[in-house]
Amino acid sequence: MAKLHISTSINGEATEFLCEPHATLLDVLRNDLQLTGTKEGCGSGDCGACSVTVDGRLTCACLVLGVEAQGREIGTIEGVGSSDKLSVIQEKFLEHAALQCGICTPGLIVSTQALLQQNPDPSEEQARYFLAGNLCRCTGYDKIIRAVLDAAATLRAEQQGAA
Amino acid sequence: MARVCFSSAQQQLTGVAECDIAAADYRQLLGAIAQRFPRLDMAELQKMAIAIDGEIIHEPLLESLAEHSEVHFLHFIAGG
Amino acid sequence: MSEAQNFKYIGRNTIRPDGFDKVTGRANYGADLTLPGMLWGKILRSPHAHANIKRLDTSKAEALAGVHAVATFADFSAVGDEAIEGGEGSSTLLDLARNILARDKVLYHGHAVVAIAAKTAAIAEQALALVEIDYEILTPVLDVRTAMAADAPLLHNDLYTQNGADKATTPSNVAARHEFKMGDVAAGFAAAEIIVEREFYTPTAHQGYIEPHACTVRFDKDGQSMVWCSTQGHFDVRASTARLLGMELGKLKVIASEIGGGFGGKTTVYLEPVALILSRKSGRPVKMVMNRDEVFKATGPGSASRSWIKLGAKKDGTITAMQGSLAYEAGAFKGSPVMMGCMTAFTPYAVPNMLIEGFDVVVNKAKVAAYRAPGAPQAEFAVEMLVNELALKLGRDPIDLRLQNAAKEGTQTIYGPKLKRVGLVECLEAARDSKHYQQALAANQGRGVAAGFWFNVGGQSSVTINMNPDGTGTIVEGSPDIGGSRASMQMMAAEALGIAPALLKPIIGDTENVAFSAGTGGSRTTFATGMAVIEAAEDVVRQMKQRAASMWNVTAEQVDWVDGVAVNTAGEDRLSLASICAGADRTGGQISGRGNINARGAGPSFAVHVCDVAVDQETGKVDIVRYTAVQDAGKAIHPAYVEGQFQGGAVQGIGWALNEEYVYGASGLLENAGFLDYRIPVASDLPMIDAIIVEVPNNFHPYGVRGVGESGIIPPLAAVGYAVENAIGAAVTDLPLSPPRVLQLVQDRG
Amino acid sequence: MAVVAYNAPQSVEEAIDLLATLSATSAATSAATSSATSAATSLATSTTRARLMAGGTDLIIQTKSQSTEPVLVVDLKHIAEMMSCDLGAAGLSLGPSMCCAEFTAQAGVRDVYPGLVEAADLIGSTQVQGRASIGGNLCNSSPAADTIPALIAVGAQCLIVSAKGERTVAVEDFVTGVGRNCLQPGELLKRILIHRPAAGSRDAYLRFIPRTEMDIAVAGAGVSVTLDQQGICTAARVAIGAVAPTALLVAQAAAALVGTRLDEAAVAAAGAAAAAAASPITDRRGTADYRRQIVAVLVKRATNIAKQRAQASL
Repeated sequence: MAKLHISTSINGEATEFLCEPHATLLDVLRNDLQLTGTKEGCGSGDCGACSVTVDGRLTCACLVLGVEAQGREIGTIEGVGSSDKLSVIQEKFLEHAALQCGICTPGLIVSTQALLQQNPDPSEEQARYFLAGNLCRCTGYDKIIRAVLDAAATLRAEQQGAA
Repeated sequence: MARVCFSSAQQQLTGVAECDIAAADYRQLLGAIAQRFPRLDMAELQKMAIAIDGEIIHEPLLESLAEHSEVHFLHFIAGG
Repeated sequence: MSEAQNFKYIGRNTIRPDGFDKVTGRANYGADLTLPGMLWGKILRSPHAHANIKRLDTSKAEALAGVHAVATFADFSAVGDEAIEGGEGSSTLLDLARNILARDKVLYHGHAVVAIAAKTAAIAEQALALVEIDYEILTPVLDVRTAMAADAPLLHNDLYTQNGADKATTPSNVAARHEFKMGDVAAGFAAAEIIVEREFYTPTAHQGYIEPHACTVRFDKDGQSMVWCSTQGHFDVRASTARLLGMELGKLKVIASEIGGGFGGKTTVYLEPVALILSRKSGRPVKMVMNRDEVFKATGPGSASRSWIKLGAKKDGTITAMQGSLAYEAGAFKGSPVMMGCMTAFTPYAVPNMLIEGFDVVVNKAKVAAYRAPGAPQAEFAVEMLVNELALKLGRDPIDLRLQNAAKEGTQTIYGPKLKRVGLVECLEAARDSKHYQQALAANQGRGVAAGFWFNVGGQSSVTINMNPDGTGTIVEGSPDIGGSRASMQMMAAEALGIAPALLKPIIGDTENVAFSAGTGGSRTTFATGMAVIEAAEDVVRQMKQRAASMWNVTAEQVDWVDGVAVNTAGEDRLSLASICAGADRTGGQISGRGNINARGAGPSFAVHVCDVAVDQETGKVDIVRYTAVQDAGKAIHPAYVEGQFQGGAVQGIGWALNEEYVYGASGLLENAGFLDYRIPVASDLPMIDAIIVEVPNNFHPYGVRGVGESGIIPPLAAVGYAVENAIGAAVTDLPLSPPRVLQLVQDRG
Repeated sequence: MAVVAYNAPQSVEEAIDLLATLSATSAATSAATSSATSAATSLATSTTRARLMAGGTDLIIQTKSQSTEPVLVVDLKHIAEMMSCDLGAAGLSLGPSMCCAEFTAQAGVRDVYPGLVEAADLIGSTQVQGRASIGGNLCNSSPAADTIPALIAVGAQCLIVSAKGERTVAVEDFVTGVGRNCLQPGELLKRILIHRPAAGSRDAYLRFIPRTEMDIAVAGAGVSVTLDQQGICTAARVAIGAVAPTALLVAQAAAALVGTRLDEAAVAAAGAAAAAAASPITDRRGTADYRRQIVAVLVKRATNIAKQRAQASL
């Protein structure tokens, strides 16, 4: 099987890789690019641990072929926050103890970021439904939802402060 | 005298639910039990945890017993 | 310890020290390690539930370009039938070997048969397709009733029922019968004025951790071999792997990666020994990662159970007798947690007459593993359902009835000792007084209350605290951090040392840089490893005092330690911990404290849950409307993570009660091996889970800790189950309460 | 099934050209290539099967299964025409590869086709909706597909193209069996076309799943009703899913509604008719008996929702 040469952008950085046509974006991120913050929980789009954005739209990296990254903008957990400062969402997850084992956390943070970009003021129900594709087996979701709603409120306050 | 209480399975072999044994520590206790209840599988017994007055101890080898201690042999519990 | 301890750090919600790594994706889990020259290992699994292996030929697979090694049971041929120490699932090394690579028989759908290591995962998978196996298909045995029948097909020709001290002479599928009794149940029932009894069923349920099992290993012929894996106990991985491969412990380093959930399911080995065999044969590092299908088919689950329970009480509510018979599925090899079921079922109650028996039964399903309070949820579900029925029939409030019969300090347990101080009464009172319990139900709603008891365990833990010249320190512990325990260790060490938690960095040592520690399980980590941390910190303090004394030319006894500062009681001198560390080179070298213990005195953590449901009577769908989890933590070191344990346990239990179950076809094939059809709760299924922390200290722990990881999964089965019963007015016997089952109950009610 | 090659045509013409070449290659086991498709066909062997990929949420999982049949993935997301959505006075013309998340956010569609939007909103998680498309859901042709009953309820038509030209097929006739549809080799679903409903006409879709999210429908029901000024139902379409090898348009259920005020008895009769038309199976997601009962409940409830919407649109 010939590998294909793909030029893409990952977390804003121009990136090239070679990949076989069958490889998923998740395989490429984890095994070829060593971006292991994106986790594999099921490989079938049922757990959300591999949540990434493709051209800004939230999806599961296990449901995207690596070759499809050609010319796209890929966003992963490694691109959330900056090297010296956590994002508000990350901070709130820590403050609210919204993680226990932490395996679902990168996916949840990527998804929460997508949620708050789309809906800066989600209700509890909206947050729960938006994040229903991110399975967490440790927390019972309570503290995750609290962290998400608090992050939303904080970001809105920051936005107002800036305006 | 320590009061030793036996489980249902142990009672099949000891014939008694409990007995008083003069022992100052765990090792003396085991020796006395072995003498008194020869049918008990001592190797199995030594693998068990014990509870002395309600305090569960996994490795009782060096434990001492108080004058009226109540002793139970328990299966090792690990949990998940 | 007195209840009125004034803590400086304990009880605060600090930011967990590993938090940054976990919210940025930097934390490395089981599948995240790559080694140069690494091969990928894949496993060929049985397509049948029960079959003899008549012929196994791997030659074509071995001949495929890119294939480096093949492993089968033959690689375990030297393994003997010796018992594996520890744990309630009485297992043998041979059973363990046969579970991770089938010998002459496959015993469940997904049972591993052959492992292959190849240059890429794709080549390894191609090679698996080239393995030739002739199976002779046998009739599968899929539930305890079938398995216990006299004419049942046998899984093992050499399995004889152990019944107390007796052993049967003809083989069967019943590995063991256990019995616990106290008092005289016949007399107890004779004295009863009301008797309730029922049979119950709980399905096979999986722990459902999000991270699949994974490891990367390197076998070095001359030196140190290495296993990197996701496990709850890396010392246990070392022990079983070394024994299976005939290695010395000192030649096998096991590194615990970050662990993406376990709930008991990662207390045993599946991949590690196989990967090490492949590495030994190929001379290359090998990585193995299960996919989700494999996780469901061949790891974990918790036992399915059938139970019969009978309770007798007087009209005034005094329970006079409790009796039960439990049969638990062990899966393909003996070792279900049915004994734990027997020991826990009645323990929330102070009742003089009790009798319970339990059967450990093998069936053609994956070998069960520990699952959060193993054995307890199934048995206590049955008992709690009937206690609620009793309350209904007596016209009593269910919490009130429980308070009347609650186990407390001095209550005789069925498993032996009398209880020390416990917090069941306090939990019941907190539940009764909660806003939730005061709130009235709406139409179509029902409420359930249930209690739960789990022992909690102690055991071995080892900790070293290494101080640095600037007064910071590293806490090296041997307990994998599965839910934020580093934060608790940091706080307990900080409390004992009298310095800020952030100055201390907790790390999980591998099997070479910290002494033996039992696994993270049994709700033991904050309790037992916490005690080791405190002991190590006290060792540091003792040395700090000595160093200060030597500087001041006084005796160590003349030095006090106050808030991280050495105080000369014979003068005005003060030396902070940081300054003692800074000068340690001149007073005998840097300071390390050590706490290697076998912790005793674990204290039970009782839980009481209240659940309100709404039932759609046209579809049978159950919604959780409100939920409160109350539990005795002893002392909550980090309250937010303690609440998290309550909430997480509650939701796992809700899943078990409502929708989670293994679905098998008639031929014994598992039909729902994935998160799509094995339905664990998702965020939108749930309300907030109110957590109420009760603190009745465990006096055997310096800070009063009991451990909180497990009790919380016990009450939900009956809290949800009875809430549904209450809502629909029909008796609930079987879980899960999936919509078709609930609709059936509604329709049968008429 | 293993993906051995990938091609992303930029236009419908290019895609048709590619498919024509591949079906010819497949039939004649020749190595004919055209300039546009040389890259794809040179990678593909004579046994390679082309699989059209819209969102890929079904296809990529299917390609992970053990079978080693080589597959050329033809990615239809680079064709602008297949990614667009036009809502006009005449109705909706939908590019089948547009992802559900984008479709449900299109201005106006929720007002006009609330049931179809509901169905598109139900496919998988937020993540899955970021990939999955209505066309993909339709062409995957699962009996449990959520959008198919919803599309049937609103009378959607499939515009199919090939090198031979175009043809139009009603959605209820498009799916021919479990995982099968009427697309011939070389054909492509180009657009999904739906007439604009008149005032007094609206749709609803409901499905039943054991959880609140992340499940495959145990049963589904799409209903569209038209009310006159007096509140009499003058037309109705009732489609049910996951209770037969294909989604069914149940004429008897519609007949039970037409001419009534959609009162309780009429709605119950429609539900009963739907249950009678169903031929469900028992599997891990539900028993046949349960599915039959549930589909009646769903038809009843969806009809009531559609009725309210229709009244509001008058």
